[in-house]
Amino acid sequence: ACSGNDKNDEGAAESGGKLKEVSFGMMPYYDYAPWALAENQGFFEQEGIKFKSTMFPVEGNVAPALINGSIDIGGFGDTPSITLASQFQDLRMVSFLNIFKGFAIMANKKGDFKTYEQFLKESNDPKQAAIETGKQLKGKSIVTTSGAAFYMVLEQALVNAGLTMDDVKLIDMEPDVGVSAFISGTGDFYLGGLPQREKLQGEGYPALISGDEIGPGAVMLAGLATTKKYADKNPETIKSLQKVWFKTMDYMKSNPDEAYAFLAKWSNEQNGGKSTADDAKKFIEAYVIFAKSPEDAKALFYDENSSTSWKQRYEYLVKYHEETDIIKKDSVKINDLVLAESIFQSLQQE
Amino acid sequence: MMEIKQLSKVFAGVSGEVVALQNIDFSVKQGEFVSIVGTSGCGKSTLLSIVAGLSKHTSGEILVEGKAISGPGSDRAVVFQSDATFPWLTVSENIEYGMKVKRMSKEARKKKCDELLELLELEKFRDAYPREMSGGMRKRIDIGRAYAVEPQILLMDEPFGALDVVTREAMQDELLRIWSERRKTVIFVTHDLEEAMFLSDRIILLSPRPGRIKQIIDLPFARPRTQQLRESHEFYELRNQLRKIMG
Amino acid sequence: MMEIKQLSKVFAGVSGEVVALQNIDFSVKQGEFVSIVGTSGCGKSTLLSIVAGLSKHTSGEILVEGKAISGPGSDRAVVFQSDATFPWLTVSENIEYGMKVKRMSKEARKKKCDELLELLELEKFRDAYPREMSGGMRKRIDIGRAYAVEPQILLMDEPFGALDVVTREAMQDELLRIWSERRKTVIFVTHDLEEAMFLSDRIILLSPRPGRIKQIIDLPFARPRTQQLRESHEFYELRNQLRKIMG
Amino acid sequence: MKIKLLSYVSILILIAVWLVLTLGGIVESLFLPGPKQLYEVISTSYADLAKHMGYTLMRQFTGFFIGSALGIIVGLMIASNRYIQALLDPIIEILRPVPPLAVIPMLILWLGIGPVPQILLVIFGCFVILVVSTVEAVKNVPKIYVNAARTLGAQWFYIYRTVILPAIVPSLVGAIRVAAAASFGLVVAAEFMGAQEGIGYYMIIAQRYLRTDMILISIILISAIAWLVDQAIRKIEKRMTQWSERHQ
Amino acid sequence: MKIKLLSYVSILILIAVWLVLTLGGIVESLFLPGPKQLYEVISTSYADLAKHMGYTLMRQFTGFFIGSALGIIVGLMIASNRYIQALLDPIIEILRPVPPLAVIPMLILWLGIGPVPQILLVIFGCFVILVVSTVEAVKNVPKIYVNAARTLGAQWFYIYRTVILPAIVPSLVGAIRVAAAASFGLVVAAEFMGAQEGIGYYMIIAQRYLRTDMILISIILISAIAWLVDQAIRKIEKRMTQWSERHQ
Ligand SMILES: Nc1ncnc2c1ncn2[C@@H]1O[C@H](COP(=O)(O)OP(=O)(O)OP(=O)(O)O)[C@@H](O)[C@H]1O
Ligand SMILES: Nc1ncnc2c1ncn2[C@@H]1O[C@H](COP(=O)(O)OP(=O)(O)OP(=O)(O)O)[C@@H](O)[C@H]1O
Ligand SMILES: [Mg+2]
Ligand SMILES: [Mg+2]
Repeated sequence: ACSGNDKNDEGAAESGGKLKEVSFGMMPYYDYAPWALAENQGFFEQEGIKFKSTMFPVEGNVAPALINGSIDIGGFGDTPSITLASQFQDLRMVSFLNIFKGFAIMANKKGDFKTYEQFLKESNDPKQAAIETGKQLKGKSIVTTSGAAFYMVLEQALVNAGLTMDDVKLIDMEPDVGVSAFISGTGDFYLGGLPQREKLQGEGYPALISGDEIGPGAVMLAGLATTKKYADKNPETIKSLQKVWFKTMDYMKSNPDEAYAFLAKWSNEQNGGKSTADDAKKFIEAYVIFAKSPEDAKALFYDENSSTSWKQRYEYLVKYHEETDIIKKDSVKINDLVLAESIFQSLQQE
Repeated sequence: MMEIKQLSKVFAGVSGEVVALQNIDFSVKQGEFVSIVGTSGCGKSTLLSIVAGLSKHTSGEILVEGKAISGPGSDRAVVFQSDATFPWLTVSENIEYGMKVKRMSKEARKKKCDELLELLELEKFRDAYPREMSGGMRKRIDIGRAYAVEPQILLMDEPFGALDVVTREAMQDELLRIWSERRKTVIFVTHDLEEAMFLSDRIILLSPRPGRIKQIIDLPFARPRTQQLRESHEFYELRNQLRKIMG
Repeated sequence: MMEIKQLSKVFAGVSGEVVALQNIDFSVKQGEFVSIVGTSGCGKSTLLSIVAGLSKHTSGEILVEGKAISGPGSDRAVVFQSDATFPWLTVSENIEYGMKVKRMSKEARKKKCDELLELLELEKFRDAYPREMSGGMRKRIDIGRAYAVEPQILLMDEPFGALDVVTREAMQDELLRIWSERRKTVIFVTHDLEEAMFLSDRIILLSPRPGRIKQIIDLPFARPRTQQLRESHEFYELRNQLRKIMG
Repeated sequence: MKIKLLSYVSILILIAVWLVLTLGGIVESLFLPGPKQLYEVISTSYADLAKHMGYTLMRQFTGFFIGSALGIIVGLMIASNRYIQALLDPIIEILRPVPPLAVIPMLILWLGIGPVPQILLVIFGCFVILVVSTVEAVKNVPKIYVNAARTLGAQWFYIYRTVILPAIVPSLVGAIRVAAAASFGLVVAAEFMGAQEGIGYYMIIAQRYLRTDMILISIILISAIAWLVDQAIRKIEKRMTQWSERHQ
Repeated sequence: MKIKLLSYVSILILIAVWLVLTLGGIVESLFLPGPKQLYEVISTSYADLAKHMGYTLMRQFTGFFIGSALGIIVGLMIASNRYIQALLDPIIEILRPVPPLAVIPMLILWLGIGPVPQILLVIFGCFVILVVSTVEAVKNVPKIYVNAARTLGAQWFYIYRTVILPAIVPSLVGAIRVAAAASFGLVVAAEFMGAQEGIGYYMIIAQRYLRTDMILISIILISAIAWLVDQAIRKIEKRMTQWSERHQ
């Protein structure tokens, strides 16, 4: 059961001139939409890749599918990659492509509180506003999902305000059911994924504070993960994927109308929504930061001084998870887990 | 008084229509003992089940005390041809079933049940389940259960068919004793001519498919009837005569 | 040749132990016609079911051709006391069941089945299901099914009990005809003394609880036996005599 | 015919209550979508829905048939032989109560995504329902039929085929109807295992965005199809149990 | 006794295979956790597990009992009267195949979290199994018993209590055993509905971190308890069907 995708031997594929098939696990969200755009534009073929997407509506299923070999590469966030790596030592993060900042703590409609924006208006000090906003969480109950990618947002919000998890009452459930519970009156605040945030906003629930407003700890680095075996055997493919990504970013920059129209259409196909190109554009600008070029990526992730440097973030996350006993001490070695930087460097050298 | 008028019953079976009863016409007086005799499959059980209110007839009328039968009731208790003891009840519970329905007191029930168990020679098996009983014993439970409710009309479908001659004669005598004491109506299906002759006031002879009344015989024998009657020449003569009529 | 030696059977029922059979000892010769007679509950069916190989005896021995019985087999076909027709098969399928087991050809089966249906007067119902049959008709299906396999030993548990006198006498005559043609062994349980006397070479009389052999009667009547025998004085005498022995 | 009418009445009442609640503005459409919302979903994505439903039904039918057949066969085997029973019963008893949801991540780990583990889950669910029901149904077959067959020379395999199997059909109807209904629940659960299509997939997406209108449509669709399946089972059953007193 | 031994053998083989696969290093512990991993989980969190299990069992038992009882009662009602049947049957037929997973978000929307919707889900699941099985079982009761009771003057309610009910017990054993096993699956699904404790909650957390060791422990625990429940049902059944030929 645990065999990888041996059939995709890299050398054979490239020398034969045939396209190399890559089975790619993704989720039906905007942050993955560029891959669909790339496929639509034929960028994969240009890099010798036959792209086969596998859509996962449930995050939890990507990991087992990757381990099992059902997919070669999957979209992954930073926190899940660490919790999984403690179980599955052969997990490899092979690139970082975007930063997700769109998570937000949502507030009950009838609650007595002020949003970050209101505080900001009063004090004009972002830092202070974040602290004041965070303080309101004390003693409140929050519906969220421990261990999810967005969970660190809450952690950071509390840290900012000098609080700990013990100061709040956690109602821990899957984001989908959580949002239902929240609407039906459970909890004072809600923290979940983006679809849930949108839904709540649509229903008139205010966002208390969002990830980027809280600070650098409250955003998520996202990229691609694969297994050690695949990474060892297919370094070229992994590089090609990054090339495809940057090519897509270029395309989006030069043809924004077509690009966003496509993204909106794709998203609607996935979830039966009715967004327009404009919605897609707004959404992406508000919630995600794409690494638009190799330089961009370097500045965001691989520059030690960046506030979103992967190294800093992974060290912090590993420490946090070790301290909270979610992973065993020393079960995750970030230099084994994350190959992204060395791959990125070799890509730069080409 | 029960009147059956131009009664017919047609079954729409898988293998085509079967006329089980055709233009049956007779009446039974209150307190009368009537036997229905006929060859296998001539419609005896069908007729009884219509009288019991368990089957609907296809045409004709059936009136009890001037009123059409609307369904079954404890005024017409039935001893079925096939095994009908409740397997989940013990022997005594089976016998008490109808009495419980009638909300008789526990003591009254117990008393009656004991009487019947003795009569049926099942005292030793009062707490046994039917599956531990022999075929004849189960039949006797059925009989006891019907006796227990003391119905206005007792309908019996070959009740003694599974019994050996000794038990059978004892049961016949008992039936006659009970009947003469209480003078309720009995309609008795049997395939045994002698039995019918010994027990009844009248015999209704059915002809097979379609089941029609072939003959109604009034029995000339005086009551009480004893073992002697069975051995009499008169009895023997009539038996042979009827046997010939049957075919 | 079948030998039964010191056979006993004890049931451990819910209401205590019941000694159904005690020290039964007799043998049946090849081709013999033996009847077992006794009051209800004396152990007739139990004995038959042990011979059939369906129940285990508690002690003693039972040998067929010198070998202990290890289980049931088509050499000993049974007509059960209670209804045993397969309700999911039509009349003709029921009758053909045992022949199918024996892998008889379709034509042979059909031929035999037609014969039997005629014999049993069920031709018109060949494609009907048992639930559409009367009690006596179902019994006849059972009989036909057992006849069809032409067993070495035919075991019949009150087979004609549910039949009217006409059908019954016809069936008795047929049984004797078939038996005398093929000369297979028949063990015949009945509660009807006359029937036993008319049919058998020997009658084994059982006494009730515990079931013991009370008497074994060799019948002096010559074969072939006809209606005249039934009406003879000799027959009548013996019947009354046996009746007295039974109690 | 009056009775048939009555059965429409109860559905009509259900629909009427729904209409009053939604069109009357008594509940918000998020909590209970009204006809307008449903119509919108249908009109925009009927093709999609049909496609998803097609995939789901394929899995559901395959799983239901294989699982039920296997359950009956293994149930007969267990009931037929005390040694087979001793060997298989404990394993089945251990596996039987395993919650399908709990094994989903395990199944993906072992078998990957794709239709195989999904159909397996449905097979398993129907299998355990029928295996138990078959074993119990066999116990309830009147001994006299088996005895009759034995004295006619039938061997155990033949008896199972010609006596036990037809005799248990009426008792299995309930189990088969339960399994058919359960198979819809199972296929939805199974499609949570990385299906790329199917009504379960459609529902997860709907849950993700709390699109109660899409959820309700899916539920209605499944109910309708399950109802048709149930009617078909009843029809077949009626033909197969013609010999019994069930339908009189 | 040899047979009893055999039934241990099959479990021992299962355990042996597991030990060889895990201790022999043939499969990674992530795919199939070995005894060491399980021991670790148990030794560190047995108190937690016991607590979770307690909550789960409370819900499972409550739901199972109420659901089964309700199913039998409603099943009897439907079987007893063609009007009741015409009224209730369509509604039950519509609800029966609704996938539990699909209604979870709706149920939470309507009822919030807390034990009520969770127990309701278990009740519903057991209810639909027993309602169908009861209706079918009643159809299979030999008519002669009902007829006998009717001619003894019994009215329908009395007949249902004293004839139909005891007569269907043997046929319901299978359905009750199926419902008991299903109730474990249902309670886990139900605890996915925002329970803050219970083995379902424990499993969700385990799934999130792909802690197959925790998942396996939960599965083993549930299997073990379900097995005990099944044994209890068999014991009770044996006492209640003493009168039948089932156990001979
Ligand atoms: N449910 C049924 N469907 C179709 N035909 C039936 C049904 N019940 C009885 N019959 C037919 O009606 C006729 C009369 O049957 P009935 O049971 O009344 O006979 P009977 O006189 O009681 O016979 P027996 O002495 O053998 O019991 C038979 O020919 C039988 O085939
Ligand atoms: N399964 C059983 N469990 C306990 N006792 C039984 C069982 N079967 C039969 N018996 C008892 O054994 C005795 C003999 O029963 P059997 O059926 O052999 O009688 P029978 O001679 O065939 O009677 P009948 O003429 O009434 O059929 C009876 O007293 C009965 O109570
Ligand atoms: Mg009859
Ligand atoms: Mg007997």
